[in-house]
Amino acid sequence: MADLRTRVGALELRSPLLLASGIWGESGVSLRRAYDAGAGAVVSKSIGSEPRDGYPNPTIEEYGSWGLLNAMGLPNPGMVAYRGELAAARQGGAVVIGSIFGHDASEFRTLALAMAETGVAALELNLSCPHAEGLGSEIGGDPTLVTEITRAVKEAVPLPVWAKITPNAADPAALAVAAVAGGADAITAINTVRAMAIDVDLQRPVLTHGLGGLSGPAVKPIGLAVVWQIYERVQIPIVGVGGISTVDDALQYLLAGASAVQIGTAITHGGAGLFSTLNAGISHRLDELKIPSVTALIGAAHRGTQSV
Amino acid sequence: MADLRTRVGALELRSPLLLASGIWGESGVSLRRAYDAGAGAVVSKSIGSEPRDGYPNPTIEEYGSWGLLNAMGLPNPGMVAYRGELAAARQGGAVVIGSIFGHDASEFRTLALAMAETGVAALELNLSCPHAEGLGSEIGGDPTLVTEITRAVKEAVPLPVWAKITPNAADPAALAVAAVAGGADAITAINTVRAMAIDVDLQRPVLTHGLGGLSGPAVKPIGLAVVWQIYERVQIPIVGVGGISTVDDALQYLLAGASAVQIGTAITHGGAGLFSTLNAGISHRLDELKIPSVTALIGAAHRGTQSV
Amino acid sequence: MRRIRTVTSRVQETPSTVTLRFFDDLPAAPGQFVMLWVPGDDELPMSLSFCEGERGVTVKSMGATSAHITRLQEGDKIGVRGPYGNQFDVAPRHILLVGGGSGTAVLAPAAEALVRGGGELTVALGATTGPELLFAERLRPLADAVHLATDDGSEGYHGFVTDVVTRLITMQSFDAVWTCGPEVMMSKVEAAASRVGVPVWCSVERHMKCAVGICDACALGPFHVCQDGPVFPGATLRRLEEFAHSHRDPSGRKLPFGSPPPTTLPPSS
Amino acid sequence: MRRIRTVTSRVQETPSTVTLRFFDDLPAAPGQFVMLWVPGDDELPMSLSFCEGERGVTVKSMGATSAHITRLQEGDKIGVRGPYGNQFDVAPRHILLVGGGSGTAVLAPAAEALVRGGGELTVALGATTGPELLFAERLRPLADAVHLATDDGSEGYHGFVTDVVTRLITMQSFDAVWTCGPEVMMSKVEAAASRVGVPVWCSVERHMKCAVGICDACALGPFHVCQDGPVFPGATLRRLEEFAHSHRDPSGRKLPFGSPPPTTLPPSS
Ligand SMILES: Cc1cc2nc3c(=O)[nH]c(=O)nc-3n(C[C@H](O)[C@H](O)[C@H](O)COP(=O)(O)OP(=O)(O)OC[C@H]3O[C@@H](n4cnc5c(N)ncnc54)[C@H](O)[C@@H]3O)c2cc1C
Ligand SMILES: Cc1cc2nc3c(=O)[nH]c(=O)nc-3n(C[C@H](O)[C@H](O)[C@H](O)COP(=O)(O)OP(=O)(O)OC[C@H]3O[C@@H](n4cnc5c(N)ncnc54)[C@H](O)[C@@H]3O)c2cc1C
Ligand SMILES: Cc1cc2nc3c(=O)[nH]c(=O)nc-3n(C[C@H](O)[C@H](O)[C@H](O)COP(=O)(O)O)c2cc1C
Ligand SMILES: Cc1cc2nc3c(=O)[nH]c(=O)nc-3n(C[C@H](O)[C@H](O)[C@H](O)COP(=O)(O)O)c2cc1C
Ligand code: FES
Ligand code: FES
Repeated sequence: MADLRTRVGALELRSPLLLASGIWGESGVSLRRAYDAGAGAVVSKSIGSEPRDGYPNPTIEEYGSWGLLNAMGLPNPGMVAYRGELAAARQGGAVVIGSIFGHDASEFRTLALAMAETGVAALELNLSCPHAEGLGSEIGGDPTLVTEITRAVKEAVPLPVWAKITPNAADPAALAVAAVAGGADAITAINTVRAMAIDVDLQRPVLTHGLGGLSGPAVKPIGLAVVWQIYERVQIPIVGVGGISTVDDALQYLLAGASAVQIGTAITHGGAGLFSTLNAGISHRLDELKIPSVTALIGAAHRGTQSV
Repeated sequence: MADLRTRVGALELRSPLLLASGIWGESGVSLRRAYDAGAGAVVSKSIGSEPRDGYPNPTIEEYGSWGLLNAMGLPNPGMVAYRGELAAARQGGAVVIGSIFGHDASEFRTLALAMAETGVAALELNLSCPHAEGLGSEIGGDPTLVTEITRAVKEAVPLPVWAKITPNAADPAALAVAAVAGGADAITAINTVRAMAIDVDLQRPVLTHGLGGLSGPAVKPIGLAVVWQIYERVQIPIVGVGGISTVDDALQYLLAGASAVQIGTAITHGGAGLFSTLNAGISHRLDELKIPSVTALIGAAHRGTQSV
Repeated sequence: MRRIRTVTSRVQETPSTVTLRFFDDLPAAPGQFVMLWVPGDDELPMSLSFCEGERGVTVKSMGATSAHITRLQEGDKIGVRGPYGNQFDVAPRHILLVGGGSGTAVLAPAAEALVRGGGELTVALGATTGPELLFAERLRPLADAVHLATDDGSEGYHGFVTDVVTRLITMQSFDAVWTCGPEVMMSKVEAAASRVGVPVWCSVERHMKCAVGICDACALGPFHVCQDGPVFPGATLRRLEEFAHSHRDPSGRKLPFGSPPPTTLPPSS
Repeated sequence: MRRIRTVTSRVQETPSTVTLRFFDDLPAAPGQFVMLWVPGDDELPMSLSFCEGERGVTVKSMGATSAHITRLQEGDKIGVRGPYGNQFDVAPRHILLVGGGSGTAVLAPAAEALVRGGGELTVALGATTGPELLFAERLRPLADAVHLATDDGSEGYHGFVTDVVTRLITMQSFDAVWTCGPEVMMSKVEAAASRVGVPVWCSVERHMKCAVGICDACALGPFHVCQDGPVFPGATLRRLEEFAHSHRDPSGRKLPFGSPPPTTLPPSS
């Protein structure tokens, strides 16, 4: 039986499959359900300073089996109310990564301090939501701000800090480099890809916000390229995310250079059971390939290939 | 019967559906086949100064019905040899847009002069191929170079110039603005989205070049967002491209702000017949919606919506 | 898959409640809901009150959007996605149907399927006032009895429908109870039925955004109402501290039922 | 869809030609080809020489990649996508099969399907020298006669197989001819057959990249060999100026058959 354990820096994980931020993240019980089903860790909803309703519906457009478009608008109950959810999530020992978003370094720092108090195992900085004015990729697209925010958080809290970067950049790896400069412990990539749906009958955009972010199988080839490019540029671990729904999807991200991966949209079809199914599937697939452990795959596709 | 005619600047087109660059573009007879099937115009393969073989196979990865990954590497016979193909394409009156790529403004200018001599109706500048070193999006991602190259070409030839921009940018609309500054007559968007395929059995990238570009239905929501954003920023016409395979896909691009659209990957499944099928389908759909003409749809989804 | 449909008919069911019908061809079962989009306004979950032929939703005017829906006319365009969620088990048995307010909307097509399949039906409906009793005439030909209750006593029993149910359930024997309405009502129905050992199925409402089990807006204990529900066994709900006590607002904050919504920052500030 | 397969067996068919078998379960028909990837090397179009059960390709060592393929061993991994392209019509008739060199690879499974369906087969094979005659033994039990021709006269007729065909086609009556081999050979076969009014089907080769009809690398007149072919009626080919005269190199330049490849810039300069 192949060894499923991996680590992201100092953080040891029983499985390389994590729950992505924004998925099942409003309720602590939901996070715990994912952990109990076999996730290596669960990432919280991205939490801000104040409660936010997010955008009015429609916030979602479905593209059959290959994609999902969303502009939720970062709904979240705010840091204060969210403490209770995190406590519920951590009951029974779930490993929780706390995701936060803010407008500037000082807001990130304040949120990081509050999040750190809840006992999360690491912080993930949402520098990449593609559809929130003055937040997410609007600041996360600027390398200087990425460095500044990461540094502010690192200086404030003793936790591992993962910087989640956007694919909506000419050179996403440069943003990863900027996060490293700020002291990031890991890079999470990718967030959703800026996209849009328009209805012909109504002659109008479908999402209330107009622009949204694409996720699901369609973005897997895009996420793999970003992770590949980051791996060639930074030494810190990468957490891969984007379109993973099968065993091979997850292994492809590991081969591209990810130390662990996150699953988001696939939960729509797979439910919590997806974690146990994929854990078993990875184990079986590694045995078949005669590879002893998940860690043996990390970045392995770079070997023998010239830099591309 | 709805009026299918549209115009891109001064160029009048009998149908808003054009053949995208790189599809059926090696042979003049193929280009003409697309035109004879009902395309409003056909865009040539991107042509450079010298013959190029492109990358060795594998150059393609298929994703079922929703996507195609390619890293052809801009194979083309070179400007000199391509004249004969263009002559063959233009026999019988096909409206041909000549696509060119180069390393810098002076190479673009030389190619533009040569291309203009062949009698093409307009030039398309490939500033956006995502997988060719020192070419395509590597230069097309820099607004200063976009302006410079566009201006050099505009000063050299009396033809309409379309700048084809990349979606692999933090703000693709800024590249369109840069092209306008250089005197572009239209913007074509999008080229393929940077992406990659990795094989688990072999633990290696699939494409010989490693990185490639994603096209097909998966990129339609991405292309729509880019066209939408460009329409909010520039006054010149936009030619939309990316993932169009149905009547509604095409109309969505028009609603987002495109004056015409190009079809690429869908030709794989539809063949040349796709042009006549879609022309008939658009006509029927417009009648159903009681919209008299294709031009009535251009940018219509922006009306009544706040800027998003 | 979202599709745009045209309203083919509009029926004023009660002073506050309207049924809109529209053509659709995706299979739908009693208990399921659609996400109904009023272009330019919001998108809301709405149970299908008609699941065959021309589909229908029956909407009570509550807030701005539901009021907007009740004002839509034949020929107006709506967006529909779904149907989503699970269904009532309509295997032939003797069912007590307990509907409160617009909750009867989702129960009516289940009742029709039950009786068509050879089941037996008893109905208890509650409303604030007589004219607001929903689908009493639609259900009457299907049921051995239709018991009515109104808060103001203008029709039927003067008081809560739960009182009627508490009495019925000890006097008659039912194989199961189906209920939809205010959660406190359903909770009382569940308590009464479980006392006599009759299983209850409740159709539950929570704030919904994605409807595809991903955003967590509709979290209820370990469940997502949009995918694991909306129909839950009463015995399952009884064990959840939130049932009949709290729900979540659009930001995800827990609110006790009946409390005024807290103020929240606008989305893009 | 690309899949990675393991070579399950390797048979040396002639001194320069090897058959590799591998498991696959996508339906395939005689005439179709796959894109065969040698990881770390190139990917080439290869006809299926076995279309049922364990699939097979039969590859002649020509340049670096095909030579590499012929050196692969049982247990080696290959990438496969497809099958692509059209097929031979194997309805029962009397077929004259004309194979030149490795061209016989694609004809053999078609011959088997023909005879199994009750058709009649006559075979004419050509090669440079006797040991290079491909699949003569595989075809012998299926055919009423197997005619051989070698350039060096080491086996069968001393000369081109086209001479044999020109003679056969006037002496015997065939319903159709199937041919695959060098284009000049096929063109002569076509000319001979059309003179006596017998339709010819030629399997044609062009440089291929995408194999899905989009890149235009395989353009032949108004056709894409990968999608509209590789099997074309001779009458169609005859009207194309390129047939037996020119093909395109990887850059898309037209080259006369037999000319040395022109120099071309490396891809990333
Ligand atoms: C599965 C399900 C089926 C439903 N079926 C019906 C039905 O058949 N007929 C009917 O009249 N109503 C039905 N509802 C309720 C309906 O969705 C609305 O909650 C109700 O119409 C009030 O909406 P409003 O925006 O007008 O009210 P508002 O005054 O804006 O808000 C009042 C309350 O409505 C609720 N609400 C607002 N938006 C949503 C949302 N996206 N999801 C859920 N609740 C929301 C909130 O709890 C809010 O506090 C159903 C709800 C669910 C979850
Ligand atoms: C539909 C089809 C079916 C084929 N079936 C068989 C078969 O069953 N058995 C067999 O031995 N060969 C077959 N071939 C030919 C085969 O694909 C190769 O062309 C041949 O093996 C030489 O390849 P090479 O790279 O070793 O030669 P090189 O020395 O590298 O090149 C020699 C010639 O091979 C051709 N070639 C190289 N790459 C390609 C390519 N991607 N596509 C097409 N031709 C290419 C070029 O014309 C080149 O001039 C088939 C070709 C096609 C198009
Ligand atoms: C409904 C939804 C909500 C999301 N919310 C967040 C969020 O709050 N914070 C964040 O960093 N990413 C968020 N994401 C992005 C995901 O975490 C993930 O990066 C992205 O969806 C790609 O992965 P996937 O294809 O597996 O879904 C959200 C995605 C979806 C679909
Ligand atoms: C095989 C292939 C080759 C392409 N070659 C070129 C090219 O030479 N020049 C160019 O500007 N775009 C090229 N493109 C990009 C297309 O023109 C188009 O922008 C892109 O594929 C998105 O449209 P689609 O989804 O309809 O294919 C190519 C695309 C494909 C799939
Ligand atoms: S509405 Fe999103 S999880 Fe149920
Ligand atoms: S190989 Fe690309 S079109 Fe045939």
